[in-house]
Amino acid sequence: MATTVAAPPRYAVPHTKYERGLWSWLATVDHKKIGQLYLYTALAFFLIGGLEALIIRQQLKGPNGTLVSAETYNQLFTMHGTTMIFLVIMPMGAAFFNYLIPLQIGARDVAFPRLNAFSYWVFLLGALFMNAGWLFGAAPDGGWFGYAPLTTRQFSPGLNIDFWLIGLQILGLSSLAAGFNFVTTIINLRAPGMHFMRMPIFTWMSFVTQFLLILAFPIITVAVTFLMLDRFFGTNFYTITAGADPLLWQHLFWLFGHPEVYILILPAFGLVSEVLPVFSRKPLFGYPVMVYSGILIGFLGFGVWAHHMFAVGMGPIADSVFGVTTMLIAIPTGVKIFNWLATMHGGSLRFTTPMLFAVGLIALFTIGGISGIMHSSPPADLQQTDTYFIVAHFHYVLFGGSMMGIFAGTYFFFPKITGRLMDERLGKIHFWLTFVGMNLTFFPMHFAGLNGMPRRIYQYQANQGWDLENLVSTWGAYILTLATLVFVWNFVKSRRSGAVAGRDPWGGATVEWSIPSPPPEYNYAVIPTITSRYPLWDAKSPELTADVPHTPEGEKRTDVSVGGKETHASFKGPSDTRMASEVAHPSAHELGIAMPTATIKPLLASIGLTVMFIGLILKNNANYQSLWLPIILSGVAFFVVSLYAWLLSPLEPEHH
Amino acid sequence: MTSHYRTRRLAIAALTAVIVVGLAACSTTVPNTTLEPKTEFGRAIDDLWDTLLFWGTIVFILVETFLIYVVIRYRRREGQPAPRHVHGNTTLEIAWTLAPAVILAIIAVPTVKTIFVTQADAPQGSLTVEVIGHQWWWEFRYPQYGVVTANELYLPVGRTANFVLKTQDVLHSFWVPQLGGKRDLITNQTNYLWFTPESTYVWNGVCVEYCGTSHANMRFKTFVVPPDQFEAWTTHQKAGPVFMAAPATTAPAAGAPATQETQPAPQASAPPVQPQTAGSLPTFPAERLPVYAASYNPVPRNLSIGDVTGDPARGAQLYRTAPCIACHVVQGVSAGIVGPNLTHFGSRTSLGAGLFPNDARHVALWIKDSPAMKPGSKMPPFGKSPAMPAGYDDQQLADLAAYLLSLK
Amino acid sequence: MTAIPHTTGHHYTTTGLDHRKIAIWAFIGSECLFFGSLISTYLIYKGRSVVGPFPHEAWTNPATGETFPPILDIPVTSASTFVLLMSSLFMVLAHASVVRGDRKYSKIWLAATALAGATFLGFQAFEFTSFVHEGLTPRTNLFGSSFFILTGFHGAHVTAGVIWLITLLFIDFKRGLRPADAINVDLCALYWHFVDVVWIAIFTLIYLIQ
Amino acid sequence: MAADHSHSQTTYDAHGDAHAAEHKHPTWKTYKWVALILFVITVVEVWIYYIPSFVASRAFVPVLLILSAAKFAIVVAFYMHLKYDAKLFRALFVFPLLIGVAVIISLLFLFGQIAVRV
Ligand code: HEA
Ligand code: HEA
Ligand code: CUA
Ligand SMILES: [Cu+2]
Repeated sequence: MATTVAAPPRYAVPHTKYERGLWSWLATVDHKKIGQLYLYTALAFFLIGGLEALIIRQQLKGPNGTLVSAETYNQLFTMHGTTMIFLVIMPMGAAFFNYLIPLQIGARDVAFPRLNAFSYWVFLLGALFMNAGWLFGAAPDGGWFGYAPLTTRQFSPGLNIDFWLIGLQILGLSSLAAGFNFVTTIINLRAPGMHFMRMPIFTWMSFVTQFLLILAFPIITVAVTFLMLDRFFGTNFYTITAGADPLLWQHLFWLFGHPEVYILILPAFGLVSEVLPVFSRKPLFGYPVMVYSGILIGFLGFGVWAHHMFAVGMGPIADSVFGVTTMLIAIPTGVKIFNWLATMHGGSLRFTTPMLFAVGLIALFTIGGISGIMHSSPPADLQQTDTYFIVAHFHYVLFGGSMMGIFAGTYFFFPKITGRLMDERLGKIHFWLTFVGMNLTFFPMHFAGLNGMPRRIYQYQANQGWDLENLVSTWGAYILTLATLVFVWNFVKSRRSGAVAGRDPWGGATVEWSIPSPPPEYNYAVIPTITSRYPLWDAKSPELTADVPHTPEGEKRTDVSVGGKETHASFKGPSDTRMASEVAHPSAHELGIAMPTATIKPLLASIGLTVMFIGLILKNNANYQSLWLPIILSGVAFFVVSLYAWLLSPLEPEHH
Repeated sequence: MTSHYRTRRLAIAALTAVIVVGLAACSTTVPNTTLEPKTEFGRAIDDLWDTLLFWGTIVFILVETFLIYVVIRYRRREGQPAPRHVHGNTTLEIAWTLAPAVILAIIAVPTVKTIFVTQADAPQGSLTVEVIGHQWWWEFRYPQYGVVTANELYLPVGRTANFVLKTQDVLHSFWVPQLGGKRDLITNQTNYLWFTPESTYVWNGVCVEYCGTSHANMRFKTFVVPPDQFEAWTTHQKAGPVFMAAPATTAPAAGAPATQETQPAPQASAPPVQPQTAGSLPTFPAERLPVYAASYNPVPRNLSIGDVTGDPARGAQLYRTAPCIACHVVQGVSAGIVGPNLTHFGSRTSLGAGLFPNDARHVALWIKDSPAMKPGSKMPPFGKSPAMPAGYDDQQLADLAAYLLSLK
Repeated sequence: MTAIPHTTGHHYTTTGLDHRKIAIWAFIGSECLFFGSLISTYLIYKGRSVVGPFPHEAWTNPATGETFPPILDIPVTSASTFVLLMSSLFMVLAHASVVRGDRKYSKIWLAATALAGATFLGFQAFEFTSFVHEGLTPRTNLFGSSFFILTGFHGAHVTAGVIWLITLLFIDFKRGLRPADAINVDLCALYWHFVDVVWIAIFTLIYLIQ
Repeated sequence: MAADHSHSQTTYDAHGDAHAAEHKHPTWKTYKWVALILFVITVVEVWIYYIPSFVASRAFVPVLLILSAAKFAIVVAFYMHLKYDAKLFRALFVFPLLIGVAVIISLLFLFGQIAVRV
């Protein structure tokens, strides 16, 4: 059962109009194309979210900044936080899930290719919906965790919160759909011989992340639904005059919110765990423990949410319990840090750009983690919560952790995705600017916080002892801007004219490096049989994996197809000077491999869904008194019709 | 290309940065620091913080130095032997699972202790202060003294103050960094917080839960004064407004609806109180406030007023019929409860919840266009303007200001 | 039968299980948290409403002096609960018939299930309208909000289930459900039973416990 | 999730069960018995609801919870044939269910807790 193409049946030729041009993107169900869509969208939003941050920093550069008004500032930090979390890091994760998981487990696509396309389009439309507020000068302004009752109609009558709520609701649907898809994919599409304990570590961390997604998002969905019903239909979930308890929102939100932060970091951990072994020329130290610690982090993540609420007066018992459970998370996370260090120790480290960012993550995330432990002690947190000390913490874990990991992953897998390498020189410049700028921006915030500077303030008076810290932070942000521009330039330039990579520019260990870059639509002409955690090293440089337990008795070592000479250990630039796309690959059709047919239906369904929500937001607008309901209903109808059309049409061309 | 030199240089750069900013942090220019507590509550937290900082630093140094060592020591060099290929080491891994566990235990024990100490009931005979949050100002009530005031908190040194925290509208959070940790004001819930100020001084307080447009402008001041001054202050605050002493008899209980606990000032005592407290109002006169506690935010450029001098008497007449009375209490004159109590407005050092100096010009401007002075302010503009031709002219504004400021 | 994947027939799957069946179990797991949150909310707000009417006690409006009976109507709900339970029986029978390739009974049992589901919805519609007449709407108080939204969402799930069943029935009439289609019925059945067990929890926690 | 070896195990178990499911699959008889038991339990639940003395007693709530838990388990085990199906499905369902129950319980604790604070 190793191969799937015994006696290939013949298939109809796929509709050619879907094969190139705009259509090929709108109608694609190819996980690689969808992955790229996620990647580009997330990068764009990183620039926007960063721009918002830049304005924030400019406003806070000195006392009594007057660049923006209070109202604008509140919209800026709300959208900055929401954008960075929901429209940058999560879709960045999704980009790598999409592109890498099928490649790493030796599959030809995800379990539900059309659902996958649906997830992306829903995400995109939700993201645009969320940002549409800017056009009406009514961007969300309730903070990224939108505490009730401030976000109820009574205290926020405008459209601002409506955009935020509905946007969040739409994004949630996208994440849930993707979650089910990848859980199934990882369980059910692993190549023969790839037992769970042979799965590449990134896929493992993604696997854990998917469970966090499908278990955490229903909760926020409920919380948001309550608020929507309150705002649009006058229910009482957060109505203070009806005796509602504002802590209901806080508990439901953070029940989602804390698992969410591990949704943001685990994929980054996974990426770094792929990069470090390759550039240390050593297997990952303590693979099983890395796996278990990831699972443990995800599990503990559900038991600590109230550490965001130490100031609300939960009582000594609850405070103690949540304080201690929070501290526990340091243990599995620490194990990861130490195992990474042990992986590098005794290795032969090559400091390519991905490696630099991976090392950067270890250095910076540790700082954020330690400040996290400082919050986890409830009495101490009473002096820290809602100050810049917290802002420092979460930027060290989010930027120093998630973003660093994502940059590492981007430089590392860019050649696989595009067939070309990113420029190393620009890459190193990008890294050092980021590293310095990042610390200049966020380290002083620790002091600003300890010196009593509250977060979410658009102005502060002079002589409060905050001027220096803020000035330094702002200069740091300038440097980060520079860094980001370098990155963008490198990305664009390398896509066009980067050095050709060949199959395996880094000397990778996992199967995705055995296929051409960029991979053909079917990824693997023959589904590989996996015989260890490092199949390529087994084939190319067995000495590297001599010590790794693999290939249990009985299973013979079948060697996977490896891309020729250029995959040799020391990096002398790619020898295969032709782009994979220029090399003539047999098409899936010729190979008799059934690939899902491209279709526009998922996009249509997602549009129907969005129209539905647009109708809802129009409900309170006088001009649409008679229209909002028809709009909602037509949205529903459109959605249902597209859905049926999609579900009742076969995934692949019929045999004949 | 020799990134280990870079790394070293960087480490040094980072270190100097830390030292520079660190010095800034420890110098006396940090009036709102959380690290020099002035109460037992603050010190309990600070002790905990020291433990956290100590172990945090240990972990930080261990991890980062080892990282730098590895990065430098194991860089790929020519003719370097192929790496040894350990794929794991159980004893090591157990070791670095247990080590953090031990450290965390060391942190957890004092943490839990401190939780129960700081959340115990306030000691007997402590001073009860009701703190009521409003968008975007603070109401302070002293039920034991029948005093109601706003945005300026008076505490006697050495006596435990037990804060009863409530909110009128959205969530806020009560925080005086130098006096100890914060506690949120939660709708439909009452929270408690207590501490004992140990030295007389003035501290800044802020709202630290995002509460809407002017969250940043929801500040207050805390005056910690000697007990006798505190007593004097309460008697004075309890008494009717000084300026209106006589007319106050007409509507004795006017202030009552606003302040249930307030026993209307015994009129007889009103005059005597005054000379006794006259020169020595137990406030820090604004000009003698430490610079960080003074309020001197710039006035929006487009907002101005001709320099007219106001007449308190005319202002008083005007006030009785002014829309102000719908929202503000001036004991014996008006009974509105939406806005801050103005009975002793003149005795406050700052205006608009710690934004501006409490002087004639700013008060006049405030009445003229409060939302311009403080974004989102719930107090409508009353000055004459194209939009409001019927509004007060500059003279009237000045009169009102003069009257209010005369309410010592 | 789960070992016979349908559309992915000629594809290798690691576990030999059908993609869609793994996905629907993951979905059901996720739904546990969804209904968990809704139920928590109802229980948290239980007894916190500042005005009536209330689920289990009568209430007299101090302002108007008019009195409201306890809202919940156990006999009616018991009946609807019974109907939903039986629908689960019909569902398994329908599935079994399809596996057996019994065209006649597959249609009968599918129809019976859909009918039972529709009946349950009928009961719920009746329940809701009578509550509204007794003066309880989602806007009335915390009980009203949390009750209507919790049971409403359950009702929505039942509705979706009924639509799904009707679709299957339609296919059955159009081209007949072969044993190879059992997986499709199986998916619907899993969903349907889950909606049923959610109601089992709701019936006890919301209706019976006072 | 244990070591390499046991993993191959689970993978193949899932497989085995999938086939086994066809043989071990419950019959009409089981289904009808299950239906009967569910019906009886429901009757008991409603019945005790109408015994005021019992409702007042401390046993009332626990008994109801146990009865409905039993119904829940029976439906899941037999009608959703989790008892017969691949172990994988058991994991996919039980783990979230436990988290969900834990969430409900801890939330109730937290909100009760806040009420008694002074
Ligand atoms: C990537 C996202 C991410 C990650 C991974 C984390 C990780 C952690 N976070 Fe953080 N957190 C956020 C994102 C994240 N956080 C965000 C966004 C907020 C703010 C939300 C808002 O208010 O806007 C927040 C807020 C926040 C708070 C609330 C603060 C407040 O508002 O009052 C707390 C309190 O306990 C906390 C704790 C922790 C802890 C203990 C960890 C732990 O997981 C860290 C564990 C890691 C280490 C400890 C370092 C490595 C370990 C070792 C080297 C072993 C040895 C170490 C020790 C023995 C200490 N975080
Ligand atoms: C992954 C998450 C993430 C990331 C990467 C960042 C990145 C940054 N954040 Fe972060 N931030 C949050 C998540 C994140 N933030 C969250 C969750 C909050 C809380 C929000 C809330 O309180 O509700 C927050 C809040 C927050 C605040 C506190 C606001 C307040 O409380 O008042 C500040 C203040 O300095 C800040 C600054 C920055 C800066 C300077 C960066 C820099 O790293 C940004 C660097 C990137 C750039 C500078 C982009 C470069 C721009 C260009 C190249 C121009 C673009 C050109 C076009 C668009 C055409 N952020
Ligand atoms: Cu009040 Cu912020
Ligand atoms: Cu958290």
